[in-house]
Amino acid sequence: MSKLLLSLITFLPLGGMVILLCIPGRFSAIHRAVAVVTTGLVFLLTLVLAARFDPSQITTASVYSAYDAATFVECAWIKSFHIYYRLGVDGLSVALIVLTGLLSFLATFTAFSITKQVKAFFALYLILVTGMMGVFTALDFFLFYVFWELMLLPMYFLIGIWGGENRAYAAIKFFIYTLLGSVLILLVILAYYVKMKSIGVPEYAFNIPELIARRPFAYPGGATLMQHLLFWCLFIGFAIKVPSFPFHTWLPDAHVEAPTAISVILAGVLLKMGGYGILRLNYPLLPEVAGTDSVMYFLAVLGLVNIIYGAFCALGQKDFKRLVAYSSISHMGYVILGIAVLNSEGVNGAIFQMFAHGISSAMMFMLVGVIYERAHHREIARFGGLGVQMPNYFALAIVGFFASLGLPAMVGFVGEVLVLLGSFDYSRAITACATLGMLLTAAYILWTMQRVFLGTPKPEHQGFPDCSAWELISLVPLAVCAIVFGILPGCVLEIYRTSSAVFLSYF
Amino acid sequence: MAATETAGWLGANLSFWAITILVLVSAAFTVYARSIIQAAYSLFFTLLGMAGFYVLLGSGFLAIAQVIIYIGGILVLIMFGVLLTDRPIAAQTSSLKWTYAAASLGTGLLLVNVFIRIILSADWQPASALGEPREAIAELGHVLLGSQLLSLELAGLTLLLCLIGAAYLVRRREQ
Amino acid sequence: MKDFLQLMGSTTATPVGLEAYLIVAAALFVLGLTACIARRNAIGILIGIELMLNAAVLNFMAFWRFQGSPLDGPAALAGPVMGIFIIVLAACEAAVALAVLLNLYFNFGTVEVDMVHEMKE
Amino acid sequence: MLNEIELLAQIIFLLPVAAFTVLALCHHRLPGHGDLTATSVLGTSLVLSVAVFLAALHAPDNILVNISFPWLAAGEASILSGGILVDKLTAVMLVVVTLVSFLVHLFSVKYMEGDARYGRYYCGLLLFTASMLGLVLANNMLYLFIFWELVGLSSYVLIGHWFEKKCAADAAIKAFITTRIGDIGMLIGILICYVETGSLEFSEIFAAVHTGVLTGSLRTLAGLGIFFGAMGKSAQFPLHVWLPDAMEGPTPVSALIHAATMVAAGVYLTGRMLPIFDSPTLLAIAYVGGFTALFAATIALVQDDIKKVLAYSTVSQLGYMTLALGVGGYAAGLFHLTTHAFFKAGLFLGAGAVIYAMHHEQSMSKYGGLWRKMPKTTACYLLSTLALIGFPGFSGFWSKDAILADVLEFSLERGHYFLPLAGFVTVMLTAFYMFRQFFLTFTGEPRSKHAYEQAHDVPWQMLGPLVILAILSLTGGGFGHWFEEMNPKRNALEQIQDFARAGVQTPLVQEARFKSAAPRAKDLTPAARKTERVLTKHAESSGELRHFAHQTAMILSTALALAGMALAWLMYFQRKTGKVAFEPGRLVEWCPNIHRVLLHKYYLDELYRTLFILPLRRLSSFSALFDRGVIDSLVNAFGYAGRIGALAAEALDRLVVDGLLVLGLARASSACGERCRALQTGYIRQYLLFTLVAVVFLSVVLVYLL
Amino acid sequence: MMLADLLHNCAACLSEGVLALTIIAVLIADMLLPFNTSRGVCTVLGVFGACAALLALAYAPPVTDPAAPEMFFSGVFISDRLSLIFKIIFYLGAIFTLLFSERSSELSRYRFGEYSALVLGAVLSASFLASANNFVLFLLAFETLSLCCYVLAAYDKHARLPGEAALKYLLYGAVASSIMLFGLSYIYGLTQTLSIDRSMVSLAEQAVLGTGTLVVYLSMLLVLTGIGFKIAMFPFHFWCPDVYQGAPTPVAAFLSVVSKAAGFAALLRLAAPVISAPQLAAYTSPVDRLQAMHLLFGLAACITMTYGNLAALRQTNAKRLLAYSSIAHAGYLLLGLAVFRSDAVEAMLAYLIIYTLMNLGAFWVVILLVRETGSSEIDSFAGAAFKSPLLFAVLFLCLISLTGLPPTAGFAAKFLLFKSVIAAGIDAMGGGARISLNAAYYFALALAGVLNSAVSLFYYMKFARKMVFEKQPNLQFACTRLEAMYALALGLPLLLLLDFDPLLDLVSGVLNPVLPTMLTLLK
Repeated sequence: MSKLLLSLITFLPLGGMVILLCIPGRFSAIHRAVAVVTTGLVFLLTLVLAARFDPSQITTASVYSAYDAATFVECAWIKSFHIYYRLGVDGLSVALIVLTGLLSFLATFTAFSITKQVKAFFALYLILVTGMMGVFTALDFFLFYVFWELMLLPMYFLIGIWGGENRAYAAIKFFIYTLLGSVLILLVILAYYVKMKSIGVPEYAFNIPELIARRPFAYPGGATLMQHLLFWCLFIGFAIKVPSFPFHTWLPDAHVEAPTAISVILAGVLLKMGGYGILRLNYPLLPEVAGTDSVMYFLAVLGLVNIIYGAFCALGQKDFKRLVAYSSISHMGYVILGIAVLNSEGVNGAIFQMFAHGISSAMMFMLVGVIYERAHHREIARFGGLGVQMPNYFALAIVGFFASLGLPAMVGFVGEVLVLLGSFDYSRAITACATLGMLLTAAYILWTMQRVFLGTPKPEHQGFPDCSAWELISLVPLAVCAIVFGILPGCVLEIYRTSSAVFLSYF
Repeated sequence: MAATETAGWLGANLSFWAITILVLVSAAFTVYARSIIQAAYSLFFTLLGMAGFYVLLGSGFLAIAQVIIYIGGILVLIMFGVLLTDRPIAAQTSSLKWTYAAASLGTGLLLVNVFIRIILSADWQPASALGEPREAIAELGHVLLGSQLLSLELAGLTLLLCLIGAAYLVRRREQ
Repeated sequence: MKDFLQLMGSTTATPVGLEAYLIVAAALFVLGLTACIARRNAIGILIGIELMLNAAVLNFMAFWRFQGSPLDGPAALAGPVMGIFIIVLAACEAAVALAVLLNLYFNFGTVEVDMVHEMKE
Repeated sequence: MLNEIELLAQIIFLLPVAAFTVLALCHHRLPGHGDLTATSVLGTSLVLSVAVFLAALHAPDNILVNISFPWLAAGEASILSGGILVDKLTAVMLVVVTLVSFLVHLFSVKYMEGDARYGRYYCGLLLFTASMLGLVLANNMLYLFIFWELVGLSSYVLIGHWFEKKCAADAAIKAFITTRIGDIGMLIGILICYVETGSLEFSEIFAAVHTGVLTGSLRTLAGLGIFFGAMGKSAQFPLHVWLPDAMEGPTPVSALIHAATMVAAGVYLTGRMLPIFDSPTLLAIAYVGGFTALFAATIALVQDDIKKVLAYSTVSQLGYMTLALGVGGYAAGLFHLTTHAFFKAGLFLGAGAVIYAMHHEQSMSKYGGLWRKMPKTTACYLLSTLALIGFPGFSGFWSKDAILADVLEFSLERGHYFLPLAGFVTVMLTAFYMFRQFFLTFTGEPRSKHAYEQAHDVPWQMLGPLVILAILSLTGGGFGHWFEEMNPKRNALEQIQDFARAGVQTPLVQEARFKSAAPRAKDLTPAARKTERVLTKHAESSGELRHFAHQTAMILSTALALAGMALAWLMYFQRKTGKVAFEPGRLVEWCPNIHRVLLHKYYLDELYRTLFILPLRRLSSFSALFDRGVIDSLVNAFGYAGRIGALAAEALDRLVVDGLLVLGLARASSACGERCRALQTGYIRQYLLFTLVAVVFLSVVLVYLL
Repeated sequence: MMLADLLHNCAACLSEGVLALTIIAVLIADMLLPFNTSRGVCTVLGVFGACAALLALAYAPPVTDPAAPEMFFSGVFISDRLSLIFKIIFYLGAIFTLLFSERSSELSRYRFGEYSALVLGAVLSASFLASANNFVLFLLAFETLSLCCYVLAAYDKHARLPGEAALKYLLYGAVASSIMLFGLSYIYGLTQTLSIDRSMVSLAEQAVLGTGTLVVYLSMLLVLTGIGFKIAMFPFHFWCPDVYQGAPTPVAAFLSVVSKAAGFAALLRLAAPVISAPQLAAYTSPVDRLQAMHLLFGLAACITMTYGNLAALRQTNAKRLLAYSSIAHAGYLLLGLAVFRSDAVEAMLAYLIIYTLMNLGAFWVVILLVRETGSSEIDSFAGAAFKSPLLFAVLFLCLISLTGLPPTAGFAAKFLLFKSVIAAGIDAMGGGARISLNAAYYFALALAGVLNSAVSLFYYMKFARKMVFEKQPNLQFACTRLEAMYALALGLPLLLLLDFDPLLDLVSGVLNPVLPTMLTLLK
C-alpha cells in the first residue's frame, strides 16, 4: 500500500478525469461532484502520506536516506536511456504535497461558479492536479520534466478559455514564459545525462538522488564555468516560475485573467514549484556555485529586489487581483532571500514562507473571487464599505489579509521572521532593506482594506449577499490554517526540518 | 610522329577554339537576346556546339544523342512552348529586364571569376595517357544494362510519370 | 596570361587540357544561371536551365576524358552514361515544365513570371 | 508556590483568549452579544492578577516565574522558544492591564449600547487585552514581538471600529503603519540580538550584554532599534502622530489604549529592555522623552477637542516616562506608567461620560457648566486632573516628582540641562491645559444650550469605573514604595547592572560570572566611565545630592503646577459675570503665528504627507507603470533595433539587461519575422536572385576569405 | 549477370518493385474504371501498394553489420538501416497522403489515377534516393521525385494558386538541381568515381588533407544548394511558403513529409559514409579537421530554424504557417549534421519519424478544416475546437509535439536531438573543466535550439488559440468516424512514443522484438 501511495496521489486525478470524460456533458452537477470527490480523495491520501511520514528517519547517511523509504518507488521506464519511473518524497515534498492536496480540493469549490464547459474545465483541472503532484513526487529528472511541462498544457487552456477579457494574451504569455524557463532546464537535464554517460554511470543519469550525490560536474578548485552555466540555466528556469524579478511579468497578467480557482492554484501551488525546484535540484546539484560568495550575494539582493519591487508595484495597483498578484511576487522574494543565504534559519524560513504563501495567497485570491462574482469588476477604487455589507466576508478578509501581511500569530509571520533571522546573519544591509518590505506590505494591504471594506457602504453594493456556503467551505479552512499554523508553526516545520538539514549538508 | 601528333593537337585545339566561340557566343545571345524566340534559335547553335565538344571528348554516341534528343526533342518542345504561349506580336515586350540583366551580368562575371580561380587553384590529376576514344557502343550497352540497370529502369519510369503528369496537366477536360 | 593561353591550348606545344573545358563549362553554367535571373519569360528561364545542364554534362565528359574513373573500373564509362541520363532528365524536365507553363498560361494568360505573384507575404 | 503562579499567569492570559475565540465565533448567539461574558472574564483575570501581584509583593526574588517551551526550531541548533516571565514588573503590569481593561469593558456596556457591531467591539477589546497580557508575560523578544504586533492589530480594529467614517479608517491605518515603522527598528534590534546572542530570551540577552557578547556599536544599534519600536507604540516624537488621530475610535478604546495597553507597551518595552541600552542610547532616550513631553504639551495648549487634549497630554506624559527611563529612573518611569494608567483612564472614561452625556459632541467650545448637570462625573474628573498635573498628595504627584527628581539628579551630575528644563516647563504647561480643559468643560456658562439641556449624569456602569479610577488616582501614590523596593538603588548604572544580575538567574550565566568575572562595565563608554569615577568619588555626597534633587523637584514642580492652574483660572474660569480675567483671544492676537503652528500641531502631518506618503504613492504608481511601461518601451526599442539593425552593442546591452522579458523578445522576434517575411516577395525571379546572391556570397567568401 | 544473382538483387529492392507494379496497376485501373469508382479504387490500390511495400521492407536483406552495409546491383543500390528508416517514413507518408487526398475538397474534381501514380512514383524515387550509392541513380531519383512533386503541386489544375505554386516550385527546383548537378560533376572530377561512398570518403579525405580544398568546398556548396532546396534550408527555402500555400493541402503535407525526408535522405546518404568511414578515423580527430562542415551546418541550422520560427510568428494562413514550421524543423534536423556523429544521425532519424507523424497529423486536421470552412486562413477556424473536440485534441497534440513539449513524442525527438548536440559539446570538453571553443559552440547551438522551440510555441498556440478561445456560431463542422480514426492513428503514437525506446531500437539498429515477430509472421 505504501508503495502505491505516491502513485495513487499522482494519478488518481487522472483516473477521475477519465471517469469525468465518460459522463455526458449535460450532467454538470455530476462533473462537479466527481471533481470534488477525486480531489477530496487525493487530499485524504496526502494527509495519510503526511501522517505516515516520519521525518526523523530522513538523514544524510546515504544517497537515498534523504527520502522516505516506505513510499519510495522505482521501476524502469525508458530502458535505453535509463529513465525510471521513480517517485519519492522528503519533508519538503510532503509539506508541499499536502498543501497542493488541500488547495486543489478547496479550489474545486471555488470553481463551482463556472458554468461554461464544466466538463472540460474539470477534466483539465484534474490533469493539472496530476501534473502538480507529479512534480513534487518525481525523483527522476526526466519524469520531473515531463510532469513539469504537463502542468503547463491544462493551465494554458484553463486561463485561455475560462479567463477574463484579455485571457488569450495572458495564457500565451504564461505559457511562453514558463516554457522558456523549462527549455533551459531541459538543457541541464541533457548535460547531466551526457556527463553521467561519459563518466561511465549512465544508469544514474536521471536519478536525482544519485546526481546530487555524485555531482558529475564537480572539479576540485571551486565552481567552473560549466557549473555556472548549468546553475544559471536551472535558476532562470525555476526563477521564472517563482517568479523572480525580472521574469515576473507573466504573473500579474496570468492571475488577473485566470478564473479564481486557477488563480488559487497558480499562486498557491505553481509558484511553489519554482522554490521547490531550486531547493530540490538547483542548489543540491550545484552547491559549489550556490555557495560562491558573489552568487549568494547576488541572489540575496535579487530576493530583496523582489520583496521591495513587488511591494511597490502592489502599492500602485488599481486592480484588486493584480495587487494580490504583485504581493505574491513580493512574498516569494522572501523565499529567494531565505534560500540564498544558505543557513538553516533562512532555508527553513523559505520553505515555511512557501507553505504560508500557499495558504495566504490562495485565500486572498478566493477573497477577490468572491467580490468579483458579485461586482463583476476588480477596480479597488470602485469598492468601499463592503465591511458593512458583508460582515462574514470582512472577517475572513481580515484573517486573509493580515496573514498575508505577516502579522504575528498568523502563518505569514513565521516564514518572514525566520528568513530575516537567517539573512541577518548573512548581511545586515540586505535584511535592513528587507524589513522595509514589511512596512510596504502593511501599507498596501491596509490601504487596500481601507478602500475595499472600510468607509461608507456604496449604494451599488446594496444587494450583495454575504459569502455563500460554497465560498465559506473553501475560505474557512484556509482561515483556520492561517491561524493555526501561525500559532503552531512547528507542526509544519517539523515535517521538513530534517530535510532542510539534509539540504544544508550539501554545502 | 611528333609532327603528326602536334598536328593532331593543333587540329583538336583549333576545333576546340572554334566550338568554344560558337558555344559561348550563341549562349550569350541566348541569354541576352531581346525576344524569346531568338533565344530559342540561338540555343540550337549552343546545343550543336556541345555535340561538337562531345565528339572532341571522344563520345560520338553522346553527341548523336545530344543532337537527336536535345535538338530534335527538347528544343522543338521549347519552340512549341514559345509559340503556344506567345501573345500577339503587338503585345510582346522585351523578355529582358535591364536591371535584372545588369545584376545578373555583374554577379555572373563575379561568379565566372570565382570559378576560374577555383578551377585553376585545384590540383587535378589527369590520367597519364590521353588515349584513343575509349567509348564503344557495346560497352555502353553493357554498362547501361549491367551496373546501371536500376538507373535505366528508373529513367523509364521517370519518362512514364513525366508523360502522364504532363499530359494530365495540359488536358483541359476531365472525365 | 601566357600560362592561361597555354592552358587553353593556344600554343601548339600542348593540347587543350582539362582546365580549358572546365572553364568553358563554368562560363556556360554562369551564362545559364544569368539567364534564369535575367529572363522574365518562364521559357527563357527554362533555356537557362538547359544551358546549366549542358555545362554539367561537359564537365562530366571532360573529367571522364581526362581522368577516367579508375575507382569504378575501366568500363564504367562515367561521362557518357551520366551525359545520357542527364539528357533524358532534361527531356523529362522540359516536358513537365512546358506542361506546367501551359497550365499556367491557361489560368493566368501569361508565362511572364513577374506577372504571377499572387502568393506573397 | 511558583507553579501556582505560573498556572495563574497562564489562566490570566488564556481567559481573555478563550473569551475572544468564543465571541469571535458566536457573539451573536450570546446574550448581549457577550458583553457580560467578556466583562466577567476580565473581572476574573483581574482577581487572579491581584493574586499574582500579592504573591510578587511578598516574594523574595524579583523573578517569580521564568519558563520556556520550544515553539519553533529555527535552525539545527537554535530553537525559538515561547515562554512566560513573571517578575514584579509583570505583576504590576498585569494588575494595571486587567484593571483598566475590566473597567473599560464595564464602561462600554452602556457607552456602546446599540452599536451595530457591539459584539465585534468586545471581540476587539478582548483581543487587545489578551495581546497586552501576552506581551507583558512574554519572556523572550519573539513572543513579545508577536503580541506587540497583535496589540497593533487590535488597535487597528478598535480605532477603526466605526470604519464607515473615513477619518476613523484613516486613523486606524495611520496607527498601524506608524507603529509598524517603529516595529521595523524593533525587528532589526531583535535580529541583532538573535544573531549576536543566539537566543531571544531576555535573560540570555541580558547575560550576553553582561558578559560582553553583545557590545559596542551593535549593542547601541540594537538598543536604538528596540527603542525605535517603543517610540512607535508609545507615540514618542516623531512617531507620535497616530495617537491624536486614534481618538477617532470609541472613547473607552482610547482609555484602554492610552492607559493600559498600546502606549504602555512601549514604555514597558523600554523598561523591560533597559539593561541592553548603553549610555548613548539612554541619553537618546532621555532626549526623545524630554522633547516629546514638552512638545506635546505645547500642542495640547490650544486643542479644542476634549479627547485631543487628553491625547496630547498622554503623549506628553509618555515623554515623561521615557525621559525617566532614559536617565535611569527605572522605578520612577514605571511608577508613573502605573499612576498614569489610573488617572488617564479616569480622564478618558470621564471624557467618555461627558461625550456620552453630550450626545457625542466632543468640541469643548460647545461645553460649559456641565458640573451642574453631572456633578459626580465632574468630581471624578477633577480628581483625575489633579492627579495628572501632579497636585501634591495625588498619585501623579509622587510619580512625577520621582521622575523630576531623577532627571534633576542626572542633570546635576552630568549636565544636559535641557532635560530638567523640559520636565519642569511641562509641569506648568500640563497644569495649564488640564485646567483649561476642566474650566471650559465643567464651569462657566453652557455655550451650547441645546446640548446642555439634554445632558445628564451617567448610569452606574459608567460611573462605577470613574469612581474607582478617581480613588486610585488619589491613592495610587502608595505604590511608589513598591517600585522603590523593586529597585532600591537609584544610580542609573548600578541600577542597570543590578537588574541584569537580578534578571540572569540561569545557571549558565552564574557559571559564566564565576568563571570569567567579567570586568565591570567593560563596555561602557568613556563618558560613562568618567561618570562612574565621579560617582565613586562622591559616594558619600551622593545621598546628599539625591536629597537635594528630591526636595528641589518637589517644591519646584508644585509651584509650577500651581502657577499653571492659576494661569488657567485666569484665562478660562468664567466668573459670575461670564467674563474671564484674561481673554485668551488677546494672547492669540499677540502671537498669531505661534498659535497657528500649535493648532496645526507643528504641521507635522503635512510634513509627513509631503515627505513620505506622497513620494511613496508616486513611487508605487511609478513602479506599477514601470512594470507595464518598460516592457512596451523595450518592445519598441527592440522593434527599432530589429528594423534598422541598430548598434550591436546597444542591442546587446538591451539583451543583457532586459532581454529575457519574453514580450520584448516576442515583439522583437515578431518584428524580425516581418523582416524575414519581407524577403518573401512572391516574385520567383527574386527568389532565384536571392539564392544566387547567397551562393555567390558563399563562394566569394570561400575563395577570397578562406 | 546471372539470373539468381539478379533475383537476389531484385529482392533487395522488392518494395520499390511493388511500388512500380502498383503504379502500373493504378494507371490501368484508372483507364478502365469510370470517374466515380476510379477514385476509390485508385486510392485503395495505392494505399495497398504502399502498405505492401512497407511489408516488403521486412523482406529486405537484414543488416548484419551497420558499418558495412550490403550493396546490390554492382554497388549502385545500398540497403542499410538509414535507407530502411527513410523508406518507412516515405511509405507511411504515401499511405496517409493518399488517404488524406481522397478526403480533401481541393482534389475532388480530378481523376485519381495520375495522382496516385505520381504520389507512388515520388515515393518510389525517394526510396531509390535513400538507397542510392551511385551518383547516376542518385541524380535520377532526385530529379524524378522533383518532377513528380511539380506535377502534384499543380494537380488542382483549374485553380490559379496551384499553377503559380507549381511554376515557382518547378523553376526554383530545376535551377537548384542544375546547380547541384554542376556540383556533382566537380565531385566526380575530384574523386574520379560515381560511387557515392567512395567518392564522399575521398572528398572528406581531401578536405582533411587540404588538397584541392577550394573545389572541395565549392562542390559541397553547390550540392548543398540542391539538397537545401529539397529540405527548405535557408537560403534555399524561398519556394516553400508559396508552394505549400498554393498546392493542394494533401500535396503540401506530402511535400513537408516525404519530399523533405527525401532531402534528408540524400544529405545523409552523402554524409553517412564520411561519418562512419574508418579511413577518416586514422587522421587525428577528424571531427576537428572538418571544422568548416560543423560550422556550415551549425550556422545553417541556426539561421534556418530562427528564420522559420520568426517568419511564422505573424502568419495568418494555416498552410503558410505550417510551411514556415517545416522550415524551422529542417533547421532543428540540421543540428544533427552540425554534430556529424552517428548518434546524431540516429537522433535525426528518430526525429524524422516523429516529425512525419506529427506533421501529417497537423496537416490532416488542416485538410479537414479547409474542407469544412473553405479557407486556409486561421481566422476562419475560430471556434472549431468545440465542434469536434477529438480532432482538436489531436491537432493540439500535434502542435505541442511540433513544439517539443512532453508528454508527446515531439519532446522525445527534441530530447534525443539536443542530447546529441550537448553530448558533442561535453565530449569536446574532453573530461576537463574548461569549456573549449568547440564545446561552447555546441552549447550555443543547443541553446539556440531550445530557445527556438520556445519561440515556436507562440505560433503553434496561436493556431490552437483561435480554434478554442474564439467563437464562430455559424461554423458547420462535420467529420466522419473514419476521418477521426485517421486523426487518432496519427495522434496516439505521438503519446505512446514518449517512451522512445522502440524508436531508438529501430534507428540504432538493435532490432526490437516487434520487427522479428513481424518478419516471422510474414515469412
